Amino acid sequence: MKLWVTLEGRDEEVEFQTEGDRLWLEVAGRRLDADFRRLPDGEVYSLLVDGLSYEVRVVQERETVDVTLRGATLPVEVRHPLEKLLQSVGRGAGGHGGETISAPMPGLIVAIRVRPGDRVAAGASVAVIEAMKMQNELIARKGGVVSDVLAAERATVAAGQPIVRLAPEAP
Amino acid sequence: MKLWVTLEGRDEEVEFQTEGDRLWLEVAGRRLDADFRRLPDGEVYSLLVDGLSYEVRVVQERETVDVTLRGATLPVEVRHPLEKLLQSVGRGAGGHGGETISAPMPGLIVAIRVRPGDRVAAGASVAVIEAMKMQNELIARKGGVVSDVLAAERATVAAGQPIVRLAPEAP
Amino acid sequence: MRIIRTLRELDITSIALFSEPDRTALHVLMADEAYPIGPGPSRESYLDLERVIETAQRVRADAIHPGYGFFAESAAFARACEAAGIVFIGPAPETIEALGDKLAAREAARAAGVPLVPGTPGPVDSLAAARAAAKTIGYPVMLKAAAGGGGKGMRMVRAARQLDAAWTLTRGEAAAAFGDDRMYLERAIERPRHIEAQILADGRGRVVFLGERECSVQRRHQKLLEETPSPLFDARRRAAFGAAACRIAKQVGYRGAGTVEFIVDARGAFYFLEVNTRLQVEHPVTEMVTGLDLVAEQVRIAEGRGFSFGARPPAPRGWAMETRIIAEDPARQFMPSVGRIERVRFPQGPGVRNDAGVYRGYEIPIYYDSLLAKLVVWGEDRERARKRLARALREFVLEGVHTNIAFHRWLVEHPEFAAGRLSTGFLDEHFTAEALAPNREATAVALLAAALHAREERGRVTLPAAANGARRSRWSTETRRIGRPVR
Amino acid sequence: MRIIRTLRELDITSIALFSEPDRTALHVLMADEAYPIGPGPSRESYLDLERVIETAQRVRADAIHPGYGFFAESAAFARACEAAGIVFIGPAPETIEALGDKLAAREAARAAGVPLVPGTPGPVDSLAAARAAAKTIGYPVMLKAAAGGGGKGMRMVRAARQLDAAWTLTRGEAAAAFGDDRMYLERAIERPRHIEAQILADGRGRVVFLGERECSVQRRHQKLLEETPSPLFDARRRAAFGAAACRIAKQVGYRGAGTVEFIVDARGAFYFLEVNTRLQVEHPVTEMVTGLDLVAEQVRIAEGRGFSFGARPPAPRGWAMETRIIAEDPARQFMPSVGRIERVRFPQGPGVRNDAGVYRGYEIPIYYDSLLAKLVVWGEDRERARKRLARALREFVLEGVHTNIAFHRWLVEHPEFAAGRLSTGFLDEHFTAEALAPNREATAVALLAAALHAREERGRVTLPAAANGARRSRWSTETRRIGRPVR
Repeated sequence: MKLWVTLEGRDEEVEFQTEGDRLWLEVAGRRLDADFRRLPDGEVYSLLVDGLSYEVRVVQERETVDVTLRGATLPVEVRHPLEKLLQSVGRGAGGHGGETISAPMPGLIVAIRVRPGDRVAAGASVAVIEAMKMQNELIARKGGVVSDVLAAERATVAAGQPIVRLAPEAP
Repeated sequence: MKLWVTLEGRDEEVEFQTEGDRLWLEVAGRRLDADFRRLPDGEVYSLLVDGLSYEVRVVQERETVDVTLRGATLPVEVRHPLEKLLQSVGRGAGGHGGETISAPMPGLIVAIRVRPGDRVAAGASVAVIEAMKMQNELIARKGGVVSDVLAAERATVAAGQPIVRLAPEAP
Repeated sequence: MRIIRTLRELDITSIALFSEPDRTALHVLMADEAYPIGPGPSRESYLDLERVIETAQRVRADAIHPGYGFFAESAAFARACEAAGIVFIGPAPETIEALGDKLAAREAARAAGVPLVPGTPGPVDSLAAARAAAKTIGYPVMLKAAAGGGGKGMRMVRAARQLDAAWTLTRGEAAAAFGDDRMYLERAIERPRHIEAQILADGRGRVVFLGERECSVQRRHQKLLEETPSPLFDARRRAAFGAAACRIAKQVGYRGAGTVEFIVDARGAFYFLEVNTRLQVEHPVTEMVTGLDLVAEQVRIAEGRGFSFGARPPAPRGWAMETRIIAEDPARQFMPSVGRIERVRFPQGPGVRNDAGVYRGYEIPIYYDSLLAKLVVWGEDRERARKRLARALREFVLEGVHTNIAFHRWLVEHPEFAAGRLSTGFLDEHFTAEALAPNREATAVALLAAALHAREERGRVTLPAAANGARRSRWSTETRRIGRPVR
Repeated sequence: MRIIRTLRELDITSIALFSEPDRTALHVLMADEAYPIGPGPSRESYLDLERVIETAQRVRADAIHPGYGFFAESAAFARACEAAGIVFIGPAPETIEALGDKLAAREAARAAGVPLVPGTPGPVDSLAAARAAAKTIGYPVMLKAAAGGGGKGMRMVRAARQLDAAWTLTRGEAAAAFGDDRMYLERAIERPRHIEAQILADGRGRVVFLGERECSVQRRHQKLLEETPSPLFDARRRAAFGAAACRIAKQVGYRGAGTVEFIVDARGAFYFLEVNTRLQVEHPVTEMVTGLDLVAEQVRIAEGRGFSFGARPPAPRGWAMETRIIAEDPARQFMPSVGRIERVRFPQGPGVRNDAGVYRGYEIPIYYDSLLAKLVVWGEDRERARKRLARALREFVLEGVHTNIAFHRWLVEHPEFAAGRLSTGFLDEHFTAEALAPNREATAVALLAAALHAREERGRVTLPAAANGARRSRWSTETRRIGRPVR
């Protein structure tokens, strides 16, 4: 699996494989071999990277993943190569790219109405969020093809957190 | 609301009311006034009982509620007056009473097929439990009218934990 | 909490008063009894004098320990307690009043023969008078506008030849800024250190000195790390320092625990600043080396039972340091951080004391300060205490909000800190946000964790997420309007 | 963990070896490096000598600290380390071997002039000989079958007139039970106490005594609470005790930290039992009063650098107590409790050290012992230490499994414990499960909480629980057969 990560303003392509509890990662020509376990105490992993022991907490924030390691928090942006591509196309074509539908407020996702690959018309609802005891439909402005569903049902999301990404329909 | 509680082998009738964060309880002629808050740290309540501060953890075990208070755990049995009645009828009539359908193994309740008041035929399924990657139907042996649904969908249950109680159908 | 612990060891019932948002605070959970005194804002609860006293009377409190903040240095509160027949655990109201007035406090110090920063007694009215005064005080001097404050309207003058120009300049600035060009002079303390004396007075004339605390590492007058003893003092200097602090306390007839603060120059000369008539946040370092429980001593004194020790206090042993763990983000100008504590695992092992006010799931109220924990360590000597502190900071897990843990790690590993070369300008001199930039190893591990997380999350959301349930009325996300209520 | 903390303070890289179920144990999370050495059962991992040594060599370990268990007292392991060029942090293999043999250890004690429980050197062959021996030893005596053990085949004889009957009886029983009627005599120690000496030997002939630990409160030979100093000893007795322990260590050329165990009678007379050639679980009480880090001393000695202190060790200060927090249910015959730790909040504040091996969410492996935490407190004197321990136990939150916290609370509040009247029979004499029965107040609060919970739960489950999804094949719950796999 390939991913693009951005940390401290630098883009890196990361290639990784997992098998059970083991993970291999290649980044900037360096190869890391890790044993990982999710601890039952939250979104926390124990990593043994070539024998070195790390405990990291990983929290999804709006556009980034916040990684807390030894008392310091590093925001990392992670994208699929496809998204990366779409983003550069989008940039090149002056906003002609996809659409990201984000949570307008902190709340609970009570329904996701689409799945990846679905075609969505402009004005259609893609998800329902509940906050302060009210339910709200999240609407696609331009429409397109669902490239990513970024939140699960029953997930609590922060204001501005992306919920569904749409790619432009193929011409 | 009235409840029957059994602690250390002694039965007590408890009457209580709640209003927001306040709770009034009458037990054995004694009246307690408490302010309660559920702490975000598990199934834990902070109680201020007439000003005295207690922190209690409450966990549903098979037939009892385990209350942990200052490092000691007390098992308490709690029943509705109806159940209490049914139980004594059942005892009186030599097992002619209701039926309790319990979890045969620890697992996850993936479906509850009945709701209180439903009539259930002998041999019908009342719930589905998943354990060790297998799904199992929980079957009513004698049938009856659902008096209590004691577990929620997606709940993890222990072996022997009662899931559904049936009262005998009115003659 | 600190106080509840001691009261429990003394078999005294502890009663906490709390504001609405503090209902689930640790001191409410831990107290024997707890009673509400109003909503979040301090002035409607903790600083509502009448309500606090009325509640204390209603619940039949015998005494009140005012803690570190709020009414801890309020003469009016001490007086109200007295009037209500409740013991105030602290000095007499008159003492609090006298020491709360800076000028009166300076007067007391002068009368007790304790040095103040040398300077002109009042404004000087001519350049010639300024020259003479500067010569008496000794260069470098600070030229200060009488109306100035907060770092404005002052200039350091290193040598006599700079005085003329500085006089004209600073006076002009003062006239423009404050409409008042009166100037006075004070000796400039270069690389000043903040060192304070812990004293204990039994209220019957006995005053003892329990060692000094060096609190020089500060950010905007907020202490960050405190230690005892001070790496600057030798035995002779310490004795003189302690004697001076005790003289002030005797001068004002002090009772209870108190702190006398001094500014100290690089050679160890000390000058009186002020007296804090309460227990300080940093008192545990003194407890670590003396073995005393200062809250227990306060209670004994309030009960009229004097000190727990005989002729002299226990001799201090070893070295102690305290760091304040605060909800703030050192990478973003130490901006306060709010939120929920998602995970804690506090340091343990030999020589470590961690007094935390938070627990997992605790939501930090927006109303009060953001001190999460006090991490205190003890070691046989300064270097071993420092190493232990570094170890404990590495072990410290407190997640959900930003904290200054990584900052403290940087601080205790800094060679100048390790060498004990401290001053209140330590951070200005040595700290930049880049100091906390992740190293290559941390970066690689962060990427790995982020990629792993992305994989797990993707795995979850690409499962068929069925669209179940009936459609509800629509609202555009852009207008951010709120839909109909949930049943 | 205890060891990792010290190594980190010494800037030494810590490497943990772990078995499969310990992958998420705290020592693996906290170590600098960690490597697997096999599955759960100890003999396939922690006790697989070859694999441990091979792994240590592969990861280039310079030294191995064996901890408290497993190979800590294995001469074979110490020898294997030596052969692999790895430093074993402990005594020489020959010393471990010599002291592991009970008879050889007793011989060493005798040679060092250290008292053993007085008795006949071997079996006595007649009633007349028994009478003579009993007279020499002094009543009360224990009449013991040579082939007996585990409390069987022995009888206490309080006075000479009882000896004849006891001789006949016990001999008959022994013949019946063991087919061997040889008998010997030993002085009966009434209300025996278990007191041990912490020693430290630099391996170059210097041996120091770091104070005694009283470990009399036990349940089935499992220590539950330890303290230092012993409430039984005065200065003179302590000096004699320490000197005896040091003589044994010198006799065998001891190196490193060790514990000499004694049985002590109510008047303070002490008799050698055995030597533990490792650090004990209860070593922190010694650290609390001396300020020393015993693991750091072990490392120094292993490096050939001798003690951290000069001519004599630091004089002990104050009093320390340790309780072992164990996953067991005191209300049900101390049955071990397994499960997941659901909530923790450890005691803090002055004079408290809590070394826990668990964290929230941690699943206790079924393979190893059930020690969850060691709670250690320090106080200026015994009474203050005891009060502090009571306070810390009250503050201790550890939920999800049954623990002996409530038992320890009972123990430290017991008047006989408070008076320091201890013996290894303390629990038999004073403890009954009813001692932990909830009082009226706890009962009322438990009812209230249960009712509250029931209300919240009912509220949840009586909401319409829709029956969604297609039906699947049925299986009777009574046959307990397993249905088809989930997709």
